This record gives sequence, structure tokens and C-alpha cells, in this order.
Amino acid sequence: MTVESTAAARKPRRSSGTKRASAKRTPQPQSSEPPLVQLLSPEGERVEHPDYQIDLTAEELRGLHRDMVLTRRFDAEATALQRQGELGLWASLLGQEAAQIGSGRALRDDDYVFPTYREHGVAWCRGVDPTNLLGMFRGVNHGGWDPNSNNFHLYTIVIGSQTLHATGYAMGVAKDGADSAVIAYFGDGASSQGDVAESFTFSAVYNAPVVFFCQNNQWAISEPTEKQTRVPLYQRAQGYGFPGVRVDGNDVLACLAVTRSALERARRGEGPTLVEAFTYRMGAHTTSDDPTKYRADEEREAWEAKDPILRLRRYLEREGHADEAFFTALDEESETLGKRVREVVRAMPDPDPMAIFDHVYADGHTLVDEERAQFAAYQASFVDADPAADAAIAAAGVTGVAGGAGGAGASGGAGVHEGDR
Amino acid sequence: MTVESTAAARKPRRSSGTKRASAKRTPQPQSSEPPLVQLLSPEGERVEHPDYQIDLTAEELRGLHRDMVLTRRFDAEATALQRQGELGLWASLLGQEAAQIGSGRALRDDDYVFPTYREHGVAWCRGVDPTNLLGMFRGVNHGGWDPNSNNFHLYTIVIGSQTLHATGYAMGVAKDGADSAVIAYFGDGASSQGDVAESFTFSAVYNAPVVFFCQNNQWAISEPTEKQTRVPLYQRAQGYGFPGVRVDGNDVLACLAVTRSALERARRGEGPTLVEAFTYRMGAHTTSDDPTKYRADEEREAWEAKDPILRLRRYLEREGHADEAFFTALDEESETLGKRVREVVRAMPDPDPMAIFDHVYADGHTLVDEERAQFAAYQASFVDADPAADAAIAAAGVTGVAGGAGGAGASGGAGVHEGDR
Amino acid sequence: MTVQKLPIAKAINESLRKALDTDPKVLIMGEDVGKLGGVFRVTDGLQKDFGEGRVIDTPLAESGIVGTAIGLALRGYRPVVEIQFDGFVFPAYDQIVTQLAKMHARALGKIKLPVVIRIPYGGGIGAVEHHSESPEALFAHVAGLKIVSPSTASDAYWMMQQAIQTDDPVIFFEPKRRYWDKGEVNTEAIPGPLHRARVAREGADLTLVAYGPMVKVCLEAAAAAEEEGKSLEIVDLRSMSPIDFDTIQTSVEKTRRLVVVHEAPVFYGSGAEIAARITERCFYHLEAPVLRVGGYHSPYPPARLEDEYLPGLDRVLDAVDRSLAY
Amino acid sequence: MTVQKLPIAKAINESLRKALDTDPKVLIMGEDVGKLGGVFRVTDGLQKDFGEGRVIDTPLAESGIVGTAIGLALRGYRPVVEIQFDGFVFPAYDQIVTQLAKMHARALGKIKLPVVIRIPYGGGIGAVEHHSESPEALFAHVAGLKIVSPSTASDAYWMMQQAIQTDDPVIFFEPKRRYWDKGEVNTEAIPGPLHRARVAREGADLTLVAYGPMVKVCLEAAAAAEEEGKSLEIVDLRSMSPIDFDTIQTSVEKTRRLVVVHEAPVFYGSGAEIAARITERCFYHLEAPVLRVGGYHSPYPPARLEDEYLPGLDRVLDAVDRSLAY
Ligand SMILES: Cc1ncc(C[n+]2csc(CCOP(=O)(O)OP(=O)(O)O)c2C)c(N)n1
Ligand SMILES: Cc1ncc(C[n+]2csc(CCOP(=O)(O)OP(=O)(O)O)c2C)c(N)n1
Ligand SMILES: [Mg+2]
Ligand SMILES: [Mg+2]
Repeated sequence: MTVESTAAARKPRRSSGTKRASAKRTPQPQSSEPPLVQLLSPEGERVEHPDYQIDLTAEELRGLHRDMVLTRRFDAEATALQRQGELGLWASLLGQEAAQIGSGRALRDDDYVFPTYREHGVAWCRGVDPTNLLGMFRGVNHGGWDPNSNNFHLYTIVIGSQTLHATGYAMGVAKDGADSAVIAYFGDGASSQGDVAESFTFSAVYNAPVVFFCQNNQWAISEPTEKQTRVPLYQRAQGYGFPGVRVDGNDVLACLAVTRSALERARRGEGPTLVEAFTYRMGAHTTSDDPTKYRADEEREAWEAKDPILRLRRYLEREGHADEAFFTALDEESETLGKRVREVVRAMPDPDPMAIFDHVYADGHTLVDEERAQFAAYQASFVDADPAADAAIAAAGVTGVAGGAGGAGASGGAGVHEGDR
Repeated sequence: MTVESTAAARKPRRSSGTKRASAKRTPQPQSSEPPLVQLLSPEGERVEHPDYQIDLTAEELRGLHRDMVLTRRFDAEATALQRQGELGLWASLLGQEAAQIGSGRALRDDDYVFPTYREHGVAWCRGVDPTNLLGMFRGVNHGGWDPNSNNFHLYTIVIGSQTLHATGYAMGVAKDGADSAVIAYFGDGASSQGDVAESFTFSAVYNAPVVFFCQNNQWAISEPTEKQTRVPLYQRAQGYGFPGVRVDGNDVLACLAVTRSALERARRGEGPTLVEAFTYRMGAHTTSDDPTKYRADEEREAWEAKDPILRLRRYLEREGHADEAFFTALDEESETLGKRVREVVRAMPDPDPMAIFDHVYADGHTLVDEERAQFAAYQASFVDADPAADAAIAAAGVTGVAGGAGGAGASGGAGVHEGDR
Repeated sequence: MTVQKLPIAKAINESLRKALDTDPKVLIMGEDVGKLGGVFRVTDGLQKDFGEGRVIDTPLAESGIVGTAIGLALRGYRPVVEIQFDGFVFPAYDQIVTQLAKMHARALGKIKLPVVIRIPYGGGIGAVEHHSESPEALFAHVAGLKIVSPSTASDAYWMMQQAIQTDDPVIFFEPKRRYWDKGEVNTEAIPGPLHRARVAREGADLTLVAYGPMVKVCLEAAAAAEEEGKSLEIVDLRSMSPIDFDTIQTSVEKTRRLVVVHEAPVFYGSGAEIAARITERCFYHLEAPVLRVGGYHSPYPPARLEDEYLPGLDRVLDAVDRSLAY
Repeated sequence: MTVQKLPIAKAINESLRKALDTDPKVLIMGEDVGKLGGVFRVTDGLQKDFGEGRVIDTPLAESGIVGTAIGLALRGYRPVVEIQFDGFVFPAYDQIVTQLAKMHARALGKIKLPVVIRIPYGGGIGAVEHHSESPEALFAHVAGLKIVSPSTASDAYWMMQQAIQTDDPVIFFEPKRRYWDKGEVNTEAIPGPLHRARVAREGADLTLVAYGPMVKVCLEAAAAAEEEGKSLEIVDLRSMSPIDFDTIQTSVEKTRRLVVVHEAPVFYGSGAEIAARITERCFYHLEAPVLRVGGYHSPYPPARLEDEYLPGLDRVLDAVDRSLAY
């Protein structure tokens, strides 16, 4: 699977002064509401922001749309696969496509991403084959893709931990004199973790080129953001000495512009930025969750009107940037993607049990070797008729059933229980 | 030892509009410097602050002076006792007397204090017998005073931990509907710990009646504050949704006024406040430390001019609030205190070895009981001629040296090594 | 009559409800324990009935949860804290090990810390990383903590009652894959002491010691062994700190063979402590070395491998056979 | 000739210096490691010679230190992190246990985490609380970490070299009360493997296993025992994960008796693992149960009690006598 590289992400930030025909200056939200950077209204109208300009070609805009649509399609397929029992769990990004595609497309290839467990859209932008993301949710591995092949780190489940990894990585980038940047994703719930605060401290003190991208989807499982903070999260940055900005997380253009600006700031050696993308978790926390226990349907419905994909589509249509053929082709591409994901997942084999002992250490560990050998012998003991089994027992160097002096008895006697497995 | 309760701490915050003769409005520090609440200049002149008024009687002012002088004297005695080998370690508060006495005297009896390991002046204000503080530095206990008898918690050495205890305690105060408040002390270094950030989050979310009192003495052992933060620490509060204020930590009046105001805010149910008392660690980090390795003498000298005690003394003298007799009597009281501390410490007995097994659990633990008995028997085994020893061995229920079936052999054979102890 | 058949999760729920009802100082704290009732519904309905002041949804910060629970305990409350999954207790490890465990001793007994930390633990539910671990040894090594784990609904109910009443910190490990297993709970019968082991099945040839989720596996193994003419005695440990060595010793003096079974990795696990101490106590009785069955020295594997990783019937019986072969 | 007589602290300093010198990717990080050279001066002079970019004073936050070290390792650096004292490693425990230990496996081997965590550990220096602990078992139980501790200056030098070269996370426990003990260091001799135990003294009647600070105590005990006609063999373990059971087994097959000595609490300590495994390996050789000498199940006591708490010569010889009495 190749992913179209949205060239827009490479353009200089302030391309030209020309405004789109539909661009108009809308009043920023009132002072009671925290200021929110928005470049595209829910109705799909371009609005201007004094600090964030963006000027994309029709092709680039279609690219963003395509990214969001395919990501949503992939996400839906994964949810379906979980329902069919092919995955043990799925954490849907439904509703957060703009935050993820906007920020993801702001990145350069040499930037590095530290995601949580929900950044399927960012993974898409990085060119990670989406089926790679499914291994851990199927239960065949804990991630397992090569972080360095797409500069996209493994998903991190322990909330907040990755923000420190990102900060350390960014410290290394600065040490290397590279002009790339690092982005760390985390949620509104994660903002409460001490690790996140420590990453703010370290990144500020070392002036590390890192962007903290907080998707405030307003829920941490069943807890609304009020359980985590009294004030908008973007404000937290200020107390650590770097800027924070709140962006409309359902506005892909604003997310792109704000993230790009923050990344450029990092590249210029001006240190970290906190971006709070204000968005909404449209689905359950994961497929294990039942949001009807804790939130009202109306809330979700209100946010449906702000849908990130619909918003861009309206804009594309209004401006004539995409025609019916484009949308039809995209629908087909979506279905092809869904089908491919389905097929790949269904064919994904269970790992070899011996994999338990692989990669525990890079340089080996005698106990792992010993346990591997014992396990192999034990496994082999169930196939009594197989001469290879005896060889494995012998190779493992464990003594026979009689339990000779100094040796743990082997598992020869266990064969009788074979039927219970 | 009784500690004079400075009645001023009970007065309502805005007592009257009358200004002292010497009071004059001095310009606040320039915008490049963070604003600093100051009510007494280094030269001992009263200055006014629009947000913080204070109006103390001469007696109250003398009380503050006495607190600071006696605290410093106690501290010096402890340092001397460490040099003499009577203490294993001492963490001097030299230079931080105003921050500690000012904030300590702002407290009501029913307020609760969570100190670090350096709040000897606050302990003084709480009426904790200063010799109680020395046990842990002598190595006879880990603290051991009853926190509830003076609402002064044990010293906490693991940096930052106590801020969460204070927050939880304050949550309890709020639950109880009490109108008391809680104060948590911590240092500039501690501000980097995740626990401190989490205490900001919890206290904000639960609107807990807690004051975070950060003594920024500009050093965390050998690291200057720049290694912890890029911006003044009081600013951190804002990002968590509560006010932060920087006060001249060498100005006892300002520390008193600012802390009192923060405590009253807490009592009114308006939640936490962060007070950053900007001060200076005049001595070494502890008696184990050698600051010549990492900081210049000149820095210390500059701060000597801002000495908190000298400052108040100048004011007292200028205003005629204290005469020579007062200062002479105070010197004598200091010497008496020093003498008493010396005597008490020198007479402080080593704990009974059996204390190792005391208070591990409130409700007991069979292993502790077993180890206690074994230890008693082992100890007794060194006094071969003593019949009580054999009784102890028997009582411990361990079997004889022959190592009978099912029992660990006892320690009878160890007597021969007695000479090595 | 007050005997009910309840799943373990519901037995804990009932026990928490009773504690909230009888002692106004008891609080429930944790992530999602309120409206949601916890991800396993163990606190289901409690916030509705006791209010947000007693059943508290906390910020997402485990150190903060335990640290503030300590403060609440100092103020006279008895917090029962939920850690959402075993693998998420580590951000709170510092507060547990350096503060919660030691504060009573630090104060020379002058303050008490009656805090219960509930941790759903262990594997077998097909979960992603960090949701299937058994970290009990990492707490049992630390003085000042008490560590328990029930294996039946009755123990779940009563041990929780006792844990909450204890004036010491208790880490309460809940065998999450057994949450739905039902058992009889008599809410009036006076239970035995919290830290006493229970002989779950009598036998003559070999003793199996297990706790939490592995008790069931051992009972099944004993049934299978019986068909082969082997009589296994099963000791349900119930408490990993303190450990009731007397009950194990009595059993081993009879059977002369011991196998310890747990999900946690064998290396430096609780089986090591039991093996070492029982060997010391029963040196002349043992016909075979104490054998241990448990997890491997590897991270808990992905779900599709957990059946191979977790000690099952066969692994237990394999160890039984190895022991009997001595 | 490159043999020098160095205190252990200085040997580590020299080893760090060499690593900084030979590999530009090596970094030193920690609280006060720069100008001050660490509270024990182990990093003395290194910042002066290698600059603030290589020897980094960090904010006061252990989780941050380890977490950023992980990030730096992902970027290709080899951070050597100092935790100021044993009792202050716990704020970093989550990063160590859930991230550092597991990330290589999580990535199916595609990334490596060559991070060394230096921890001055153990008691005997008359310090206040949290400055004298021996938490090695709390790390050794966790797969993905390697745990070592030198007892001599030579090992301090060479094991640090090897730890830094290892592509796995290594927790390097430094016996702080031995920092000033001198020993010969040959900076050119090729050392044995990092995880191999060393027979520190040969003997016939009983094997003592110890590591770090307790090796010296055991050597003294052996000298005292010799005067009484008892010949003790001493195995310096050097590595607590992995453990070189082969070397212990060989020794025990000869002496038939084993006592394990460590400062850490006995309960769930490394002695338990050694006792359990050696009993299994040497069941028919052992004349006595493996005995353990170590700390009690209590918080590390105040300094004035540490002589009673720490295993000394007499406690070791008491156990020796008890073992020989079987
Ligand atoms: C340390 C830790 N504690 C608890 C959990 C369980 N948990 C998983 S996701 C989650 C909520 C996260 O909320 P947020 O950070 O807002 O991210 P979102 O799921 O909304 O994307 C919790 C509590 C965890 N994974 N790690
Ligand atoms: C968690 C933890 N890490 C490290 C230490 C060692 N240590 C003791 S005091 C100190 C510096 C504290 O600085 P600061 O918070 O500014 O307080 P101050 O000593 O200046 O009063 C350090 C690093 C500790 N006690 N706890
Ligand atoms: Mg969220
Ligand atoms: Mg300081």
C-alpha cells in the first residue's frame, strides 16, 4: 500500500497573500470560550485567521479528503473485524480524522512520530501499512512494525509514557544538529499523567524540537474532560514556558496549518509547542466500551454536524475542487482498501508459540535460553510418535522422567494429558 | 518548649486602611523581571502592594523576628551538632527563615502542613519541639513525631510526594465541610516531579483547599533553577486553572500576607493557590554537600544583603518597635535554646534493636513476628552465660542447633563469633 | 438466609456496597469507577447510590490516585482505590512503595494508612499488552504492604470486607478472568482470618499451592490426576504477604511433595519464596525438590500466545509427574 | 602497564570516561552529575572534559530521566543514567518496567534500548531514609532487564564497560558503601563475560553466594571460619539477572551446602530464587536446606540500627553453623 504524499506539507508556511474567493474573516469565538483556530467552518466555508494562513491546491485538498475517507473506511473495517471475532479489540478514531490527517500531513519524512494507540490516521500519513496496525489488536503481537522504517514509533498503551520518549528523541535530534522535528500524540485524559508534565519540563529546559499534539476528544473512557482539568488544556504550556494553541480538531486545514507552524518553530530551534486539537470521540472508547452507560446521545448528534469529512467535502464541492467522479472513485478505493484489510487480517497467522522467547533480549539471557529449551521439550512431549520430539527433548539437555540427580525431570509423563489441551 | 503564638496570624486580612509612616509605594520590578510581592525592602523599608495589605502590631512584628532568630539559632546548632558527629546529616534552612516563618505564621491551628525535609521554621511555628526534628538526622528514627498533635506531617524525603498527600488531605477537609486549609511545601527542584503536577491537577479538579508553597531557593543541590524551568515557577499554576503568585521569600511580611490570602481563598472554597517564595539557599544543600564545587561565592554574598532577619531588624529599629533590651534578651533566649537542643540531642539514646520490628504493620504480620523472635533469640545467643538467653531461644520456638526435622536450626552456634561484633 | 450465588465481580461489588453503607469513611476512587462502574463493572451502581462524594472518578494519574488516597487516609478516610489493570499500577509504584508502605513505621505507629488498592490482575482474557500481568511479587517483597488474592466468590466478598477493615495498606489482587465465575456467598457467616491459607482439596500424594486464578486450574488438575490414581492436596494461599507457611508445612509434611503454581513469571516469583522457606521447614520431609510452574521470563505475550504462556492443566500435571518421579 | 589501584568509585569514573571517549553516542544523564560530579563524585570531572552535551544535568524527575533516555536510545544514543540513590528509582519504575524492559520485544527486535541505569545501593553509610535500600529483586523479576552489581574495582571498571556495550537495558547496582574500597584494575585485560559468577574464594565445606557489598563480608566470614577449621567457598554472583546457576551448582555439588547472603530483605529476595533453583538442580547433593541471610521484612531502619539490620560477619557465620549442623 502506498500512500499519496500530500505535497502541501512541504510548502513554505507563508506561500502568498492571495485569498480564496470564499475566504472571509469570521469573528473568533467570544472571550468566554477559549480561542479556537479555525480555517474551515462546519458548513465548509473558508475562514481566515490572522496567525495561520494556508493555501492549498485543489489536488492537495482532494488528497486530504482522500486521506480522511480512507482512514475512516479502514477504521470501520477494523471495527467490523472486531465484531466478527477477527480482532480482540479495536480503538476507533471515528471523528478524529481531521486532527490526525491534518497534523500527520504537516510532517516531513524525517520527522518522527510517537503515537498513542489511536493514531491510525497519522500512521496512514506516515505510510505505515494499515494492516500492520492490526496485529496488536488481533493479539498476534504487541505492535511489531519497525518504527524506523516510517519514523512512526510503536503504539504506546501506558498513558502518557510516549511523551517522554518523544522528548528524549527530540533532544537527540537537537544533539545531532538535524532540522527535523518530533511529534508526540496524547489525549485529554493523558494530560493528567505526571509523565506528560515531566515531558513539558524536559522539552522546555532542553529546548527540544517537539510538538505535543493533544487530541482533546473530550472523553477519557467514561470521564469527561472536566475530570482532568479546570481550564482548556492548551493553556498548560504557558506555565512551562512554551506556547500552547487550541485548534478546531475537526478542521483539517486548521490542524495542518497549526501543526506545520509548530513544527517549523521546533525546526528553527525555538523549542516545543502544545497543540490542543479540540475534537470529539464519536464512537466508543474501544469496542469493549459501552458509552450509553455514561453519555447522552444528543452530545454525539451535535458533533455529527461538525463532521470533519463532511466539512471538507462541502468545501470541495462549493469550490468545485472535486467532481462526482472523484468521490465515486474514492468510494471504490475505500471498498478495495476494506477488502484488502479484511483479507490480510483473516490470513494473519497465529505466532509460533516459540515466539514467547524471541526478542526478550537483544544480546541473549541464559534463563530465556533454558526456558525456551524446556518449553520446546515440553511441547515436543505431546507428539509421542514423532521422532523429532525425542530429538528436541535430547537437545534441550533435560534429563529423563526419572529425574536424575541434579536435573529437573523432563516432561515425558505429560503425554497422557494430551487430550486436555 | 513552648512557642509563642503570633496572634497576628488570626487577624482578618484587611484590618484597616491606616498606613505606617514609613510605607511608601515603590515601583514594582520591571516587566523583564517577574512581578514580586514585596512589603519590606532589603533596607527594611515598608512598601505597599495593591493586592496585599498587612498591618501588624509592634508585638506581632517582634514575634516574627523572634521566630526567625530562634529558628536560625536552632539551625546553626544542628549544623554544629552534625560537625561534632552528633547528627549524621543536617539540611540547613539558612536564608529561608522569612519564607518559612511568614508562611508558618499565616496558618491557623486547625490547618495542616505537609513539609519537605527543610521546614524547620514552619515546624517551629506549629509548636513542634525542634529537638523532635533531629531524630531522623541523628539516625534514631525516620521522623516519628505525631503528625496530628501539631497538624504537622512528617518530613518527606522523596521529592514531591507530599504534595499529593496534602491534596488528598485537603480533599478530605472539603468533604468534612471544615473551613481549615492545607499547605504543602516543596522546592524549585521538586517542581519538576510528576507528582507535583498531578497534585496541581487533582487539587484544581476537586477544588481542594490547599496552598502550594514553593520555596524557590534557586538551587536543587548543584542545579540552578534554569535546569528545572524556563519561566518563573509561579506561572505554572495558571495552566492548571488556579492563581500563582511570586513573593519575595526574604520578606517575612510579604510571605505572611501572601500565604494568609491564599489560605483564606482556600477556606472560602475557591481552591488551590501556588505561592512561589523567591529566596536563596545561603548554605550547602546539606552538611554532606560542598557548594564550592558548583556556585560562586559572589552569588551568596549578593544575597547576604537581602538577609531576611536583618531586614526585619532594620525595620523594627527604624520604627522603634524594638529596643536594645529586646535584642539582648532574644540573644540570651537563643543561647538557651541552643544549649537545650545540644543537651537533648546528646542525651538522645539509640533505639532498641528490637525496634526494627515495631510498627511495620498496625495490625501485625506473621513474618515480622517470626523474624522478631528469631532476632531476639539470635541476640540472646551472644550472652552465653545468661540464662535469659536460653529462655529467649526457647520462646522463639526455633529448634536446637542440631537442626531437627522441619525446623531451621537455631543460632546457638554463633556464640563463638562474639568477639567479632 | 443470606446465602447467594454470585459471580466474583458481583461479590466484590456487594462487599464494597456493604462497606460504603456501614462506614461513612469508606471511599471508592479510581478511573471510570463512577457512572461506568469500572471497566469490569465491579463498582457498578455504587456512585448512583452513594453519590460522587463517596465514589470518585479521578483524573487519569495513578500516582495521584494513590498519593491523594494517602492524604485522605491521613484525614481519617478509608479509601478503596481501583487501578484499572495490573499493568497500570506502576506509575503509582513510588507512592505505594516509598510512602504508603512506610508511613506507619516512619511515624512510629502514630498514624495509620487503611488504604486498599484493588488490582484486577492476570491473563486469560485475550487482552492487549499491559492488561494481563501478575505483579504480586513486586509488592510482596516490600514491607508494610499486605497482599491478598481471593479465588472464590465467598473469599472475594469476605476478604474485601476484611481488607477494608484492616488498618494497614492492602493490595487486593482480583483474578480478572474469574470475575464471572459464580460461587456461594454467605454474607453472615464469620470468615476465617484474612491471611490464612485454605485447603481447597484434600489429598495424599502431593501438595499444590496456588492462589487467585490458578486455584481453579489446580482443582481441575487434581480431578484429572485422580482419574490416574494420584491424590493431590490443594492449598489456596489467599495471602501472598504474609504467607501462611504453617498450613503449607502441615500439608507438605503429609504429602512430602510440593508444586507451586502461579501466573507470574517463575523467576523471582512467589514460588521461589515458598520453595525456599518450605524446603527449610520441611527439609527432611521432602521427597522431591519443590517445583514451580508459572510464567516465563518474557513479557506477557500477545493474546494469541497466552494459552501457551499461562500454566494450564497440562503444565501443572507435568510438574506433578516430575515431582512424583523423584 | 595499565594496572592501577583504584577505589570502586574511581574505577567507575574511569570506565565512564573511557566510554565517553571511545563512543560519541555515550551520554551521562542524571541529577547533579555535571559540575558536582554526582553526590558520590562518580562522574567527577566528566562534564568539564566532555561538555554539557555529553554529561547532562537533568531536571529533578526520575521518570523524565529514564523516559528521555529511552527516547535518546531510540535516536541511537547510549545513555548512562544515574539515579541518585536506591530509594529514588521508584518514580522511574513505570518507565523502566513497562517501557524500557519491554520495548525491544514490543518491536519484535527491530529497535534496541542500550540504556544503563546506575544505582548506588545498599546501606552501611549512616544515611537517612531511602538512601540505603537494595531493591534489586524488584527489577530482576522483570523480563527485559539485566541486573548486575560489581564487588571489586576491577569488576566495577569492566562490568561498566560491558554494560554500556550491551544492547539491552542494564541496571547497574553500585555498592555505595564500598565506593572507597581500593582494588587493582587492569584496563587492558580482557574480562570474562558480564553475567558469569566468580569464585572469589575456594573452599570445601559450604558455599556462600553473595554480590555487591556483601562479598566483602563473606570473605571476612570465610577468614574467620578458617580459623575454626571450616572451609567456605565464596561465589560472587555479579549478575542477578541472568543468574549464573551453573557456577553455583558446580560449587554446591562440591560443598553440598549453600548459604545466600544479601542486604535486601529475605522475603521474596534473590536468595529465594537461588535457593529454589539450586535445590531443584542439586536436590540429591544438598546436605542442608539452602539458608538465606538478609534484611528483615521491615523498612530499612534508621542509621543507628543498621548495624543490627545488615547482615554482618556474625549473622553469616550463624547461618553457616546452622547449615553445618544439619
Ligand atoms: C497508565 C494507564 N492508566 C490507565 C490506562 C487505561 N486507559 C486506557 S485508555 C484510557 C483513557 C485515555 O483517555 P485519553 O487520554 O483522553 O485518550 P483517548 O482514549 O480519549 O484517545 C485509560 C484510562 C492506561 N492505558 N494506562
Ligand atoms: C525522588 C527523589 N530524587 C532525588 C532525591 C535527592 N535529592 C534530595 S534533595 C534534592 C534537591 C531538592 O531540591 P529542591 O526541590 O529545590 O529543594 P531544596 O533542597 O532546595 O530545599 C535531591 C535531588 C530525592 N530526595 N528524591
Ligand atoms: Mg480523550
Ligand atoms: Mg531548591
